[in-house]
This record gives sequence, structure tokens and C-alpha cells, in this order.
Amino acid sequence: MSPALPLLLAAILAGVGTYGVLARRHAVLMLIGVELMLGAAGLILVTVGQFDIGQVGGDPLASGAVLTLFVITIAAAEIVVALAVVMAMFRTRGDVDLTGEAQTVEAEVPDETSPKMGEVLG
Amino acid sequence: MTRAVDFPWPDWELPTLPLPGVPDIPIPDLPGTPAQAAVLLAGAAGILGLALSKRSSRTAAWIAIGSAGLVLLASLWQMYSLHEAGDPRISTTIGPLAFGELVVPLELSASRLSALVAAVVGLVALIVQVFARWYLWFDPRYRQFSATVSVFTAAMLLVVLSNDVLLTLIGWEVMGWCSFLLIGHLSAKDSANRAATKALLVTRLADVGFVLGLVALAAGAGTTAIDGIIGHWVTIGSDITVAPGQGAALTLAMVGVVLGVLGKSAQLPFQDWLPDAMEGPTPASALIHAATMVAAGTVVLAQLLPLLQAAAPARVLLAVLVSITIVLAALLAFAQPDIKRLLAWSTVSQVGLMLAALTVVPVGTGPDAAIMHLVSHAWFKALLFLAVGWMGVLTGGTVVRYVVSATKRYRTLRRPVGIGLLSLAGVPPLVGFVSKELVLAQAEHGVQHGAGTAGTIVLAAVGASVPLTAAYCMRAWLILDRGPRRRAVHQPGAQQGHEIIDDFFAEPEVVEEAIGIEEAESAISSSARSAVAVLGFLSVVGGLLAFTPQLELDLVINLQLLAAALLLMILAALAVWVASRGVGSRDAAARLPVSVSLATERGLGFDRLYRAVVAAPVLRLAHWVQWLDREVLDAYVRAAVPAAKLLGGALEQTHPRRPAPGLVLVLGGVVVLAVIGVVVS
Amino acid sequence: MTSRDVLFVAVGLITAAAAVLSVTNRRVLHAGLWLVVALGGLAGCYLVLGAELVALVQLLVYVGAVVVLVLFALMLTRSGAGEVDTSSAHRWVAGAVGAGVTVLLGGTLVAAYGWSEREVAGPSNDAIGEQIFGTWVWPFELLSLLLLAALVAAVAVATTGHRRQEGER
Amino acid sequence: MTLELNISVLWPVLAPALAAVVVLVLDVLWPRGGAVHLWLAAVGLVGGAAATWPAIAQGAGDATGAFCLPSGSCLYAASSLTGGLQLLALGSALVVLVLTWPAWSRAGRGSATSAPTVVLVALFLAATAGVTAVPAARDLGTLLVSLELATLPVVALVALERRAARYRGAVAGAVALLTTSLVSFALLALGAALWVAATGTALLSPEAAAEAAAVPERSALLLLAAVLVLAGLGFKISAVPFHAWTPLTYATAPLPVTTYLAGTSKVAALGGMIVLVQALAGTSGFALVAVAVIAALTMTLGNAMALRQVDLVHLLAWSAVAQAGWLMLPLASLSSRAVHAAGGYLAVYVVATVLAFVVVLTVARRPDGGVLLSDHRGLARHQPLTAAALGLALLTLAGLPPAIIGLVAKVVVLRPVAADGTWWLLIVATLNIALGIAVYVRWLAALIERTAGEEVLVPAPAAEAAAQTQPRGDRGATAAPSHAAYQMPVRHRVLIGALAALLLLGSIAPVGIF
Repeated sequence: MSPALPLLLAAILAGVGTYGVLARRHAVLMLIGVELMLGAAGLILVTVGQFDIGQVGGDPLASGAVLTLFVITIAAAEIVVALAVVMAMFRTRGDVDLTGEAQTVEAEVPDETSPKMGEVLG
Repeated sequence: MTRAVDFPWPDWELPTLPLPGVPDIPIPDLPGTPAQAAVLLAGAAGILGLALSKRSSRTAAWIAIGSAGLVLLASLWQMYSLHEAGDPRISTTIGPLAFGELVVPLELSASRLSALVAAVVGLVALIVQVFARWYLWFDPRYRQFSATVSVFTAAMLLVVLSNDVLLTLIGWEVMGWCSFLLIGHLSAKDSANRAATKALLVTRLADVGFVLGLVALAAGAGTTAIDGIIGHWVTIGSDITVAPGQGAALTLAMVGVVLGVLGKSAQLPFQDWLPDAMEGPTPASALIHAATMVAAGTVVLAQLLPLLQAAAPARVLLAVLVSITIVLAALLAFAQPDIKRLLAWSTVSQVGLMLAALTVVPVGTGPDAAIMHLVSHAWFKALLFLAVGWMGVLTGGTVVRYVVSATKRYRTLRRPVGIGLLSLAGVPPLVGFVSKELVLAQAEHGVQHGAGTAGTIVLAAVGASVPLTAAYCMRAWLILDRGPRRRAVHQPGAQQGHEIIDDFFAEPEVVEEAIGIEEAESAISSSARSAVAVLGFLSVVGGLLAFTPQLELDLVINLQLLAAALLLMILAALAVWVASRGVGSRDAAARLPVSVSLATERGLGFDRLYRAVVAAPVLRLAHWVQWLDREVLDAYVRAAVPAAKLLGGALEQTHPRRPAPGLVLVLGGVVVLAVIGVVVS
Repeated sequence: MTSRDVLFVAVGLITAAAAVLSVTNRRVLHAGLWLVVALGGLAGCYLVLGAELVALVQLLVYVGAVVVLVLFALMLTRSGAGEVDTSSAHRWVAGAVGAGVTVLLGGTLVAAYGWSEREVAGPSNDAIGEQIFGTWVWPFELLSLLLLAALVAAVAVATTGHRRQEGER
Repeated sequence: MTLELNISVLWPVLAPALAAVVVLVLDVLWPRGGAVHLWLAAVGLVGGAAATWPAIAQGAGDATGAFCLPSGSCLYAASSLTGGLQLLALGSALVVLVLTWPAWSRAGRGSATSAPTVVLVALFLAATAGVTAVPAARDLGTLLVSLELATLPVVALVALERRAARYRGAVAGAVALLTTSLVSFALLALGAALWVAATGTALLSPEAAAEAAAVPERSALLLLAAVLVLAGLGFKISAVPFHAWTPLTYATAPLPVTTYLAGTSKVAALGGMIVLVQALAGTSGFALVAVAVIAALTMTLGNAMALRQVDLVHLLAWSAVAQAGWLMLPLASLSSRAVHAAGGYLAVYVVATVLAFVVVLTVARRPDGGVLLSDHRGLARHQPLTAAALGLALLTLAGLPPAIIGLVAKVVVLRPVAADGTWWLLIVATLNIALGIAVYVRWLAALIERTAGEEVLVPAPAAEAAAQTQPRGDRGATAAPSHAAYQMPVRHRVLIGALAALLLLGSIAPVGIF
């Protein structure tokens, strides 16, 4: 079969994932975008591995497949921690909105107290 | 020019004295080389002098003078051992530094000439220390003074014996700071502080060129060892050839070095700091003028001589500036109303002679004539300064109206001052005569061996300096010795000055404030007097040095030229004598119009020139930077707030306090970067 | 076009469509469910490409474990979700960046490999297993440490911490 | 498949990793362990640091490998540069451990509101193991895994803030770090995939890269892969435009963890970049314009923003951004000398920054202290030695004498750029030296300022903020009302002294940097 098909699908998945990361303000939904991007990476790796494009006679190290498995596993580990942090965020703030003001502990500090700037800023 | 090819008089080759063979003295096998010992001893004396002498001038004097004596011994031993073993003798300091590709061996090298200069430095330093012990007897800051002199000596020795430009730089810089301390010794005096700052600033300004030049030389060669640098840049055969394609770089670097030397040696256009530096105590002046700071430039250029010979533009620049300086400074010296300032300008002129001799050395010969003049100048100038300092103590000042007929009033002064002036003027057979004739012969030799226009200029300037020097020496002598006996204005020494100072075994009563020390109320101590006598002796017979194997002068003295020089000298002296007749103080310069003498006293307004050329632009630059800071940078900072508001949504989205917009930056940035990468490749 | 191509186009279209829906659907839970479909479709793609082991792991780890977690998290935080998407301007930027990524990646990849038919000949499952525990044992061991740390971290972060106090915004 | 193991070179990674596992196991076996965890961690870090010595002692071009294939390429290779980076990571981690010791030894078992010590220590050790594994990685798998190992536990450490007042902010900071790290990891994975697509192997071998660069289509792919991997690493080194999390997370995380982020984590980031650059070294004429652009942007924006900060942690955060630009500067020219220059700069930067953080932490811990610039006013009077050490660190960061080491480091990183003739980059860098000096001198000026008018100068909100941040120290406020009653803890003195001595030594003989 033609390697262009899976590679195109990977490009589409990466683009869609990028859009998802940027367009979502719900933290968990943002994670969905990341998952799609990782999926795209996996698809590229598997495609490259299955068509032994890089080297004549195939890659003896099975780089494509092994890296895909690594990426999947790392992604799982990431998601676990990410969800825990998001839950903590939900507990402390009551929402999981990524566009919300994140920094709430320290009060806004006025700019440097140097007289020159103080005068100008009033 | 003055080539005497067809003249029947024979040229005269310098003979070598039939010296008895140097006796084979058994020397104990000491640790380290004498070069190491000399530098270390002098440096340690500076530190120990401050650390050990807890408020006791006596201890400080013991340390300073004792170590200066040891330094002198070490440098004499060095000369002797070189005579035995041949030169150069390389010794290490703290071991090589690892700077990547740059080799920094940090070695000392003692050669025939550098050992000679080191010995002279050691001798002058010892004499100055001895003299200062008497001169600054009542000074509460004698300890600091003697320690500074020790450090200063160490720095000079480091420069002289250095085989590594890094060491040279260190010594050079330390000397700069020490001179600042010495000149500003009388720190309560405004003028002293001003003079010290001026000296520091002017030499520092010139040092920029020096540092850049040396760094460029070392960087190009990949080593800081001087012989390595010379070997990299030029190839010395029958003629000197620059490494291909590096002519411009070498020229630029050497111009930088020459600028630094001009600064340190107080040559045009940096000449003005030296006369003002007279604000320092007289022993400090003697040290700075005679053997150390101003001569350092000559030493460094002598070490780098092949490079100077190869870099013609730098050599011509040096030759022209130095020639102008020689004449100008001699003229200025003539008009000075203060004997100390007269001596200062004469130093400027004489150092010019040494440098001039360097610029006309043909390829393949050494800088021996310049070194000889350095040595002879060190002796007679130290003698003159110490004698004039002594005189200042007796008469209450060195301005002409104080010192009129001083040697008549104080007969003991007559001999040292007389010898010094005669030697300075170059009267045979004193040391000044020998060295000056050698410089003259060197210039002529250079002209004959293709030194070009620069050589001609140098020869003319050296020739002109002969009568001019004689003129100002004659003027000084007439004032000091032929003035009316009872014109003395101020005679503090007449009734006082009989308390003999016991140099080493008494602790002085220190006065609170250092001002007025120059009017010390004590007769000169015997040790100080003998120190002056040693210098006087050397000034008389030192010329013999030129006939020893210590100097290799394959010069041919043109007897016609020599005779002409002597004739000019006599004519100039006669003219001054004639001019002085009828003047009350026998001061020939009194014939000059008032405006001229005022202008010369102010160094021809070079101060104003500096202010216009250097200080004003720097200040303007500072203003500009300040303005930039206030109006532009701050405006930028200030504008950041409204700009952010103006840009509104877009910038608010990138506000880093929220996670989501940060992601836009990340992903957008990647796309932009990738596009840049693809487009560029 | 071979039958494998046709099969892949079919599965790929499903996957892409599910992916698009999962990032555009306004209803949180639905978006999560579309993700299940998309990742499942991806596993299908792997199968069509002949990488059975990877497909299996993808199915087990992702569809079986991760997505379930995600769904739970979505359900737990549903009450906190006000607006799901960012502002429309932001979404336009997002769309542009996403399209840029697709064009850039697709362009370079297809330019490098072309449309020509090729043989599918990946390493066997045995070979993959042998390689993981042979050549790649070092990253594999590090990976186990990573999983351990992630587990510990997740448990700690999820179980400890201060709750939002009443009265605080 | 025969694989040549060589366990002995792995100890810099294995020691902290094993310590992490042992700590967890020990907690199960002996739940009342207490401070034993911390001691174990210290042993792990010191052991790892000691194990870097054989690698450091090697000659310039040598490298010891582990997990070597019959073809000769290894999955783990320890050159002297690698050893140096590992030592730096372990050393800075040790400093963080000492800083955080009292906080973590308290409440060993944890409670409903604070994480147990064992978790914190284990995460800390796991992250450190990840950091040390990165510079030695020679394949994409190890690079991906170890980078994630160096990041993920730190996210949790940020979120596991124990003090109630700061917990909410810390979680927000963790979210910012987490989202950026997730996206960056996705980019890294995409980059790795493209790398494999371009070169056909997951080994980061220069030969394969050179081969790929020779083919036009593949070279575009390789370039894209390099840019993506760079972007994935850029977040960790806080390079613009991947920096947005930096000020946020630095300001909200517990100060020792911030120190970890600013010091140890950077080793992983730069280590990764060095690995990438070394893999690209064979591709002649394949200059990474992207690196140059990022470096220029990063240092400019970082310095410009740092100029405006009054909160010192913010200032240090932006300074970290600016210094990241300096770190990346030499990498734009893919040479081994450039790689060493970046490594040397990193060492100087890490020591100086960690020293600055220790002093900030010490001052913040003072009863009336804080992390604002105004809290440092007149520090030179109250604590002259501390102020001197801080001054040395700031001068080092600014690259001003007498902290010659900073100057040398700047010269060293500029050298490859000048050698390449990338003049625009050189000009930007020079302008940034001036900007950077302004940043740090502002702080220095505050140190030696008189304190007479302090109350007047500090505006009310700032004073409030200072009051809020006051319990930011390790033990909270311990009822000591005045400067006089305050005694700086011995461990802080030792740390400040040791780090300042390192900088001083470096300034006297900046030999290793060249």
C-alpha cells in the first residue's frame, strides 16, 4: 500500500490535536488534544517501521514499533498525573478553566518603586 | 644629510676596554634564579613593610632598605651568573596557566640587557629608599611610602625581566597604580590629588591601546610568551619579514602598543601628566623619572624590537611623535620657572631620545644604544632629583626665586648638582655625553642603513636636542650658582638644619600633617648624602659601561658629527650665558615674554586640549547615555504598560498568568520556527 | 489501489472524523466518547498496517485504561465546566495553527515518501519483544521508574491537599 | 541480540533511581522511618555525584558507553561533558535537598492536607535520576523517557505544596507547568517520529543524520524533526516562546522546588539540546537558524521583562529565561567547542542562580523578610557576608568583574558565534549584556542602599504582599521580632559559603570553563 495515506492521516491528527489543545479551555478536553497529537506521532512511527523506509532490509532494532510503545506508555503515565493535578485544581478552584487567572496567591504588586517610573505611572 | 663619507677624518670604532677578567667568585647554590628572587623580594618587601611595621617607621625602613639592598645584590648576582652561563636564562613563576589554545607560560627571562636594566633599577630603588628615609623623616605616612616604592620596584623588575606579555601587563598596571599612590602621597594637598588622578587617567587612556595591542599580539600568536609572539609574527633573517597576510594586523597591534608606551613615557600627546606629577615627594619623582615608570616603555619596546622594526607605520608614528616631543619638551624645559618642573620636562625630552634611538635600529642589531641612554639617564636624573630635593629642603622650595644662588649658599650641593647638570647636558667625559653620542651615532647609523624619512627626522631631532639641552642646563646652572649671593628670600635652613638625623636607630617624631615636609628642619643624614655621592660617582665614570662587553655596540662614531655636536653645545651655553647677563637672578628665561613663560608653565595649554578632545566628548557621551537611559529605555519600560493595553486582546491572550495562552505561544512558535527553518534551508 | 489501501482509507476516515468531533464537540462527555472512537480507529489503522502488537497495546492501554480515566475525570469535573471552548478569535488562531501543522507535516512527509505502493513488512511481534528486552532495556527500565513515580505522584496529588474554603472566590 | 552492559558507568543515574525505589520500599516495611528517607536521598545523590568522577576524568574526546550494540553505537555514553553535567545536576539537587530538609523532615507521615515525606523524597529522587539520564542519552527512546522522568515528578512536587495559604497558587502553577510539559512532550514525540522517518533509526547517530541531510526531501524532514525536538526541549529550558509557564510556576512553587526548576532541571534541558546538537554535528552546513532565533528572542525578552520585576522570584524567573538564551547561543553553531561552551556556561549559571535562590530563601525566611526587592534593601548592612555572596552571584550572572567567571563564561559562549560570523546574533547578544547588567545592578543597588527611608519607599500593597509571603520560609515565622534576634541557620551559611567559594575559585582560575 501507499505510505502516503497513513502519513497524511498522521498529519491530520496532529493538526486536529493542535487545534484541540488551543481551542479548549476545559483542562480535560485540552488533554484530548494532546492525546491526538501523541497518536499522530505513534502513527508516523508505526508507518515508518512497517514500510522499512529508512533502511534497506528493515530496521533490525524495530525502532518504530518500540518507540510507539514507549510513547503510549509515557502518555499513560502523563495522563494519570495530569488528571490528578486537574482534580486538585478542581478542588481548589471549583473549575478547570485554563484561561482563568491562574495566579491568585500573591496580590498584584505595583511596578518598581523607582521615582522616575512612579511619577509617570502616577 | 650629515653623511661624512668623503671627509678625511677617520670614523672611530668603539674599542673595548682592556678589562681584567671577571674573577671566578664561588656563588652558593641558592634556590631559585636571581630573577625570581629579585621580583619576589621587592614584592614581599612591600607587603611585609605594611604588615610587620606596626606604626613604626624604623621597622619599615629596615625592611624597605634591607630588601632593596638584597634586590640589588640579586640583580648583580644575576649579571654575574649570566656572564658565566650565557643568556637568556629562563625561569618560571607560578607555572603555566591553561587557557585552552592560548599558551601562557608565565616565565621570566634574564638576558644581557634586561639584567643590566634590572641592576640599575635595583640600584636606583635602593638609593631612593635610603634618601627617602631622611627626606620623609617626619612624615606620618612614611611606611606606606616605602612599601609602595618596594611594590613599584617589584613591578618594574617584573616588566624588565618578563618573558610573557601577561606578566608585562601585570607589572605595567601595578606600576600605574603605584605611581598614582606615590604622586598623591601628600593626599591632603589638592594639587597632589589632582596630579595623581591626572597621571592615572592619562596613562590609563593610553593603556587601552597597550592592552589591546598586547592582547592582539598574544591572540594572534596563540601564546603570551614574548619570544613565541615574535617568532609567530615575524621571521628574522637578513631582513625581517612579516608572516604573510598579517601585516595589517601586526601594524594595528603595534600602533596600540606604541600608544601605550607613549602614555607611560609621557610622550606627545600624553606628555602633560609628568610635569604635574612633581607634586609627589622628590624621592618618588626620582624613582618615577629615573629608572622605572617612564623607562618602562623603552624596555617593553626593546623586548618587542623585531616587531617594531617589521611594523613600519607604527615605527614611523613613534619616530615622528617622539621627535616632536624631544624638541618641544627641551624648549619647555628652558622656560620653566621651577627647577623641578625643568627637570621633569628634561625627562620627557630624554626619554624621547631613548625611544628615538629604538626607532632607527637597523634590522639585526640590538637596542643597546637606547638601553645605554636609559642607564645613564637613570643615574644622572636620579642624582639631579635627589640633589634638587635636598636643595628644596634647604631653601624652602624649588621655584627659581627660592633657589637663586643656592649652590653658593650651600656648598655641599655644588658638586652633585654640577655633575648632574653637566652629565645631562652631555659634556664629555661624563656618562650623559657617552650615551647621547651613542644615540646620535645610532641615528646616523640608522639613516645610513635605510631608516628612511623617519630616520632623518629622528636624527634632526636628536641633533637639535643637543644644544637645547645644553641651553637649559646652562640656564639652571647660572641660576643656581651665578645668581647674586644675597637674593635669598627665604632661609629656613640657615639657622636650623643642624639636627642630624640618625637613620636607623631612632624613631622619628611624626608630625600630624604631611604638608610642609619639604621644609624639613634637619640636616641631611650621612647615609642619604652618601647615596647621592654614589650616584654622582656613577654619573662621572658610568660612561665606561659602553666599553664593556655588557653592551654590544657595533656603532661607528662619526667624529665630524661629534665635533659639530660639541660645538653646538658650547655655542648654546654661551648664548644662554650672554642672555643671562643683566638679569637679576641670572635667569636667561626671564628674557622671554611673560605670555610665553606663563604658557610654558601651563604646558602649552595641553590641559585644555585634553579637556576638549577627551574629557568633553566623554562627558557628552555620559550625558547622552543618561539621556538614552532616561528618555529611551525608561520610555520603553514605561510604554510597556500602555502598549500592552493598546494591543488589547492579542497581548492579553499571551499574558503569562494563564496556561492556555501559553500553549498558543508554544504551538504557534513551533510552526513559525519550522517555517523559518524550511524557508532558510 | 490495493484492498489494504481501501481498508485504510475507511478506517482512517472514521478516525479523522472522530478526532475532529472530539475536539469540537461542546458537550464534554461526548467529546470524551469521540476520543474513544478516534483512538480505537487508530488501533484499527495499526492493525491494517500490520502492527498487531502495537494495536493491541493501543487498545488495552488507551481505550481500556486512559480513556476510562478521562471519562471519570470529565464526569467528576462536569459541574465546574462553564464555557468549554476559548473565545472565537482564539479558536481562529487555533485553527490556523492546526492547519499549519497539518500542511507542514503532511507536506514534508509525503514529499519524502511519495505515493508509490510499497510492501508492508514490519518486524514480527517476537522481534519487537526481543528488541524491547534486548536493545531497548535501558529506556525500558527508566520507563518503569517513570511509571512508578507517576503512580506515586498521582496518588499523592489526588489524595492530599487543601480543599477550597467557603467564602473564597 | 548481544548487548554489552556496562553497569559501572550507569551509577550516576542508578544511584538516585535506586534510592527512590529503596525509599518507597522502606516506607512500606518501616512506616515510622522519619528522617531516614532524607538521609537515604542524600546518600543516593552523593553516591551518584561520586560516580561521575571516572567520566569527568576522561580525556576530551573519549566516552565510556553502556548498552552498546554490536555495531558500536551505545544507548548510554558518558563523556567528560556528560559527567560534568551529571555532577552539576546531582550537586544542585543536593543543595535543594539541604534547603528543603527541615520542611520535609517535618510531618513525616503526612496528613489529609500534606503529602507524606516519602512521596516527596521519592519523586525528587526520580526526577533527579531522569535529569542525570538525559545528557547521556544517545537514542530517542532514552531521551523521551528520561526527559519525561525529569519533568513529571516535578509537576507533582510543585502541586504538593504543604502550606494551606499557598496551596491553591501552587496547584495553579503546577497546571501551567503540566499543560506546557504535555504539549511539549507531544511535540517531542512528533519530532522523534519525524527523526525516525528521516533517518530510519531511533539511535541518535550523527552518521545517519548526515546521510539523511544529504537527500533534499529527507533533509527537510530532518530539519522539521530537529525543530520539533528543540521546541519540546525549549519548554524545559524556558526558551521563548515556550517560556510562559516560567514566571507563573517559579512564583507559586515552594522556593526549594523553584530552585530545583531553575537549577537542576536546566541541566536536563541543556543536556537534551547537547545530545541533539551532537547528533546533528555530522550535517555540515546544516546550521540551526531556529536555535539562533530562539536564543536572540529569549535573551531579549527575558532581560526586558526582568527589568520590570519587583518580586525577586519573578525577577529570577525572567533572568532564568534570559540566561536560557545565553545557554542556547553557542548551540546555533553545531560544533563540539560550542557544546562545551554551553556546558561551561550552564555550570556557571547554575551555581550563581542557586546561590541567589539560597540567599533569597534565607532573606524570605527572616521574621520580617520577604521576596520583594524592597526586602533586600540595606542587606549589605545587616548581613554583609550574605550580601557579598549574593552580589557575587549577581555579578556573575551579569558578567561583570570581579566575578570574572561570569565574564569568561559569556566570552566563551560568544566565541563560537563570532567564529561562525553570525553578526546579527552577536549584536543582539552584546545589547543583551548591557540589558542584563541593568537587571542585576538594580538588585545590587538595592543591596547597598540605605534603609533609613525604607518604610516610606515600600508602597502599601507591597508591604501587604510582603506580609503575605512572610511565612514562605522553611519553618514559618519563629517569633523573632528583629534583625538582631535572627540567627541564620547553619546549613544556609554553609550553602552560601560553599557556592560563593565555588564562584570565587572559578573567578581566580577559570580553567575548566575554557
